[in-house]
Amino acid sequence: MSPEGALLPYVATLRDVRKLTPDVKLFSLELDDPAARERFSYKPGQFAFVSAFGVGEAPFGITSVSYRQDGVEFAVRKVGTVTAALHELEPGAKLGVRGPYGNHFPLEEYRGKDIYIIGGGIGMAPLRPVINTLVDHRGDYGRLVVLNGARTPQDLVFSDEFERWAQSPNTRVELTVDRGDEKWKGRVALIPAVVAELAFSPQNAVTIICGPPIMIKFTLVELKKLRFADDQIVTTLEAKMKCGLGKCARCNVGDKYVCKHGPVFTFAQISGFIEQY
Amino acid sequence: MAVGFEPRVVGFLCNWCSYAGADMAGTSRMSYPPNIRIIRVPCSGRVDPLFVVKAFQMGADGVLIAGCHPGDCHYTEGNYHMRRRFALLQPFLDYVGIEKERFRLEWVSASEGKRFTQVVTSFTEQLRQLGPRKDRELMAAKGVQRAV
Amino acid sequence: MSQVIAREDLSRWLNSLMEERTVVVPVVVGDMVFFRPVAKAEDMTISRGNATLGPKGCLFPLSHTMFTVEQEDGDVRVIPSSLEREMVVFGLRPCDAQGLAVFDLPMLAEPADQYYRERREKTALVGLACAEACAECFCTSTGGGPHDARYMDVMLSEVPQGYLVQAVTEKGKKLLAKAPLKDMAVQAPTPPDVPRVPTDGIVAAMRRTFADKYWSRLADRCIHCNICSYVCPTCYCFDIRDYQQDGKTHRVRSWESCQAPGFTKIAGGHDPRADKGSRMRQRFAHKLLYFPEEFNNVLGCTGCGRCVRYCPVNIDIREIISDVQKIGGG
Amino acid sequence: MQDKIRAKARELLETGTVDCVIGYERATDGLTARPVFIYGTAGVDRLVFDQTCVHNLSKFLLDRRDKRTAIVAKPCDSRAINLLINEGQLARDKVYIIGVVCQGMPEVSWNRVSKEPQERCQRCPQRVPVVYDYLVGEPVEALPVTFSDVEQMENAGPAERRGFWLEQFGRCIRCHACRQACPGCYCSECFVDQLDPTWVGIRKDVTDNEMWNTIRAFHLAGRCISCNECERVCPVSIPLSLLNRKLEKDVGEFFDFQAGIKAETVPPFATFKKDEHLKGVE
Repeated sequence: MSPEGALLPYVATLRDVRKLTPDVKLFSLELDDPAARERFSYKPGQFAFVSAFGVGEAPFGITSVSYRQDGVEFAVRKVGTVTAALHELEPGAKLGVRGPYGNHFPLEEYRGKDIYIIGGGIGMAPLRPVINTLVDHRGDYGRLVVLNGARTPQDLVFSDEFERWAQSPNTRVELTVDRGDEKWKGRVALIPAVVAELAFSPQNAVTIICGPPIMIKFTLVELKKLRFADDQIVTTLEAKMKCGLGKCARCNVGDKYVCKHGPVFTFAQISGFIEQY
Repeated sequence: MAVGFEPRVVGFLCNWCSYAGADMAGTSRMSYPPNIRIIRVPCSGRVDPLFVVKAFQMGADGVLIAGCHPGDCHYTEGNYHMRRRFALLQPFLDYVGIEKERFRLEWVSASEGKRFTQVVTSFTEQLRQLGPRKDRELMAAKGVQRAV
Repeated sequence: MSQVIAREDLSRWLNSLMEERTVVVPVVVGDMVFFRPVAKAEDMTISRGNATLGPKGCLFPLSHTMFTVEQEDGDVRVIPSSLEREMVVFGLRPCDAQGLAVFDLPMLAEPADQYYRERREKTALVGLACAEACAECFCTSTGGGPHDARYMDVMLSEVPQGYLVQAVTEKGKKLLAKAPLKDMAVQAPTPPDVPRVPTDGIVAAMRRTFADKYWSRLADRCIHCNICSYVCPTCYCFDIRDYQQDGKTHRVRSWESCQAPGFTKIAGGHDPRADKGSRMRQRFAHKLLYFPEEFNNVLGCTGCGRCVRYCPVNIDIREIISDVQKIGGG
Repeated sequence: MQDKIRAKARELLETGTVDCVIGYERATDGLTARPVFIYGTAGVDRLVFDQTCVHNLSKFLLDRRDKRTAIVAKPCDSRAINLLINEGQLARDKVYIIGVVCQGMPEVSWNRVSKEPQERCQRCPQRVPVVYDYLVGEPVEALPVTFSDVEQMENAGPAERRGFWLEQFGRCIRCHACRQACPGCYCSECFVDQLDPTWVGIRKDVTDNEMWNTIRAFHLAGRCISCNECERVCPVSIPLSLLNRKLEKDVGEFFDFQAGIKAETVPPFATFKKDEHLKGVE
């Protein structure tokens, strides 16, 4: 395989496709070249470009954890041409992957801290490897609360994993939906309201948040009320990208490249950007 | 006439009349040149000029649009709109050098299997006489640089 | 003593280079000048001033296939493209060569862009010094000059006896190995005066004016035609998409402009730069603020003046540089 | 003319009739003009009008649909305003049109003005704006329309025409400046930007460029008002007016229609006649 500056994808085989919600599928791939598989090691928060050959490629947060070595996973919501093409694929199909790119959530810095994870909709995708890492190394960190919201109960992406997460020590999983259905017994509330209700303590804590811009905007207001400082709130930004190498200048936000300097930023960093995002 | 040249024809056939007409030709075991690749459209009025230019871009030697006879449109007026569009598009394509003989509009009803075979036969023959498109040669002569 | 190539020998030399290399020269088409590969050097024109489009496209093509994907019986092969012949670009001006040096900074930064690097390594630049300055030029204000040979491999300057030849790099010397040069005592011509646009405090001033309403007022008359980006020797934004041809998938990269509506729009619909003002500011902020901050104070503009000449609504970077320093002066 | 425009602009801004006047000011070459947006009476003296005011300003009205705007409009520009009103893009009562009589404009680019009027102006019948609220200049007689340029192309052989256009399209860099400058191009998503299906490939090859140029022109059939902004802005000098004017000529011949002359007339592609006989159609 050629160097990454050639923007060449590794050829990969789709091993498994699982429908998570009506419009989200979880794709598990394996790189064909064993040497490439070896090199393709990544950390929670990093992303990669997935190619549907003939249609194009798009960047996605990697939603598996590297050390488990059971395939590179992406949770993909059908929104555009590439994602629609990916949704058509069945196990055994060939696709392309290049990456991993970008920085990652600095989990090593969070050792001993309480961690609150807030995900809205498909925003849970880049948070899943964080949660799984914390669950696998439960003793290294303080309290873990996962707050996951979605439009409807059907749209909660990793619902089959909630129980496993909740069973690990010192961990809570809180769910909420915008609109319930006849079977839903849980919360019907917007995420910012639930944040206010749960009243997380900023004491020795970090909040990791990902979701639609509007959710982030109002959740930030609540976190500020709870006296979380900007550098205690971490997110991962979404931007249009073409190269992932800081060259195509698409993901430029002020003087930062989301692909190179990010996608993980604290809100202290984001509010320091010259251009408001 | 180029030796061994078989024109490639793209036919946009209206679902209600002309496609049924082609079907009729087939079930009646009437033969027509295999040069035509048929694309079924809900109505001749559905044929966007984009489709026509795209077909020529992809290498078609001729494009045929066939729809219901005026007055018979399943959607009352689709073919009238197509008629106006065609009246303007054919001379326009001719103007950019895609000869008007390469682009036809015909009315074929569901019962006119015979007429369908005649249209395809005469169109194919016309294109055969006209020969292949000369874009490549002309580009080379004009020194047009191609994308790498 | 200096080395000189006679006018009639110039074509002979270029023709001899064609045996092993692609030779790209300025060619006149109507009232425009383009850099194009030719079969004989006699087809070139040495015109005054700048070509309509600079030689950027020789090293970073308007669009090109990066690699093809061939699929057969479940087997997938990814085949990168490469440049077969070495190339000589003849007749470029110092501002365009400087444009390539600016291009090098992001493109050759690790991980280097393989396709650009290959073309860059296989290309030699034979420049022409400017005998006169155009009204829209301001190269001396952006770190260059009409006789600046630093970014060339060979530099020619017009003298009565022909062209004064200066081998700048080893690559240039090799190119000149078989050139019919004559040793003569000739005076190097003096560079012409180029209009000046003070740029001393521009980076700091850009930062200070970033949030000023100046940008949205300026964007009032912008039609986002993208021409400035396309004619610019330093604009390097690109797009990547697949293109199907003859049953193969080509992954194609092409020029794109940050001025285009939807440039930053993501699949979900959110567009962080949806308004005209922020897109317009992006182009100037990139050249005059982000770029020099990232790359050791090098401006992302070489003063070629093309955007001034071709802008249909006279958005004039020289005027903007002065305005910004006035508004954001320290 | 200039004084009258300034006086009118001042009056409109002072009385609050409009929030902004779109006109022309001197460009940085000190010779030609550029569009300017005047928001208050203080800026009124920046307004100029002369032979270098070639731009069609009407497209700027689409950025100000809900605001009351005055605009300086030449005859061709006024046709664009009618077109936009006809297509429901603009409300007549939001726009105050300062019409200017036109004797034909020279070729103008930065720092350059030709001596002769533009070719298209020599063929243009409109000398007085077709719609205005206030007219500047003495009305002059309209001229007959001629299409000698188009006819010349029509009379060339097919191979010659094909070669000519392939050469032109081969030069296109697909910057889409023609679209951006055109007052009739306001689709929220242009076909060239559509990805599913992709009509125009990312490769900037002559075949894809032809797709772009022909369909762009055809989308303006019966809509183009001949302001020629597309050709003026084209950085690689593709003679787009030859495409647009062919369609204008045929639309005139077949449907007796000229775009933008009246805001109320139903355009030819929005209607049909059941028993019409069109040239080339059985």
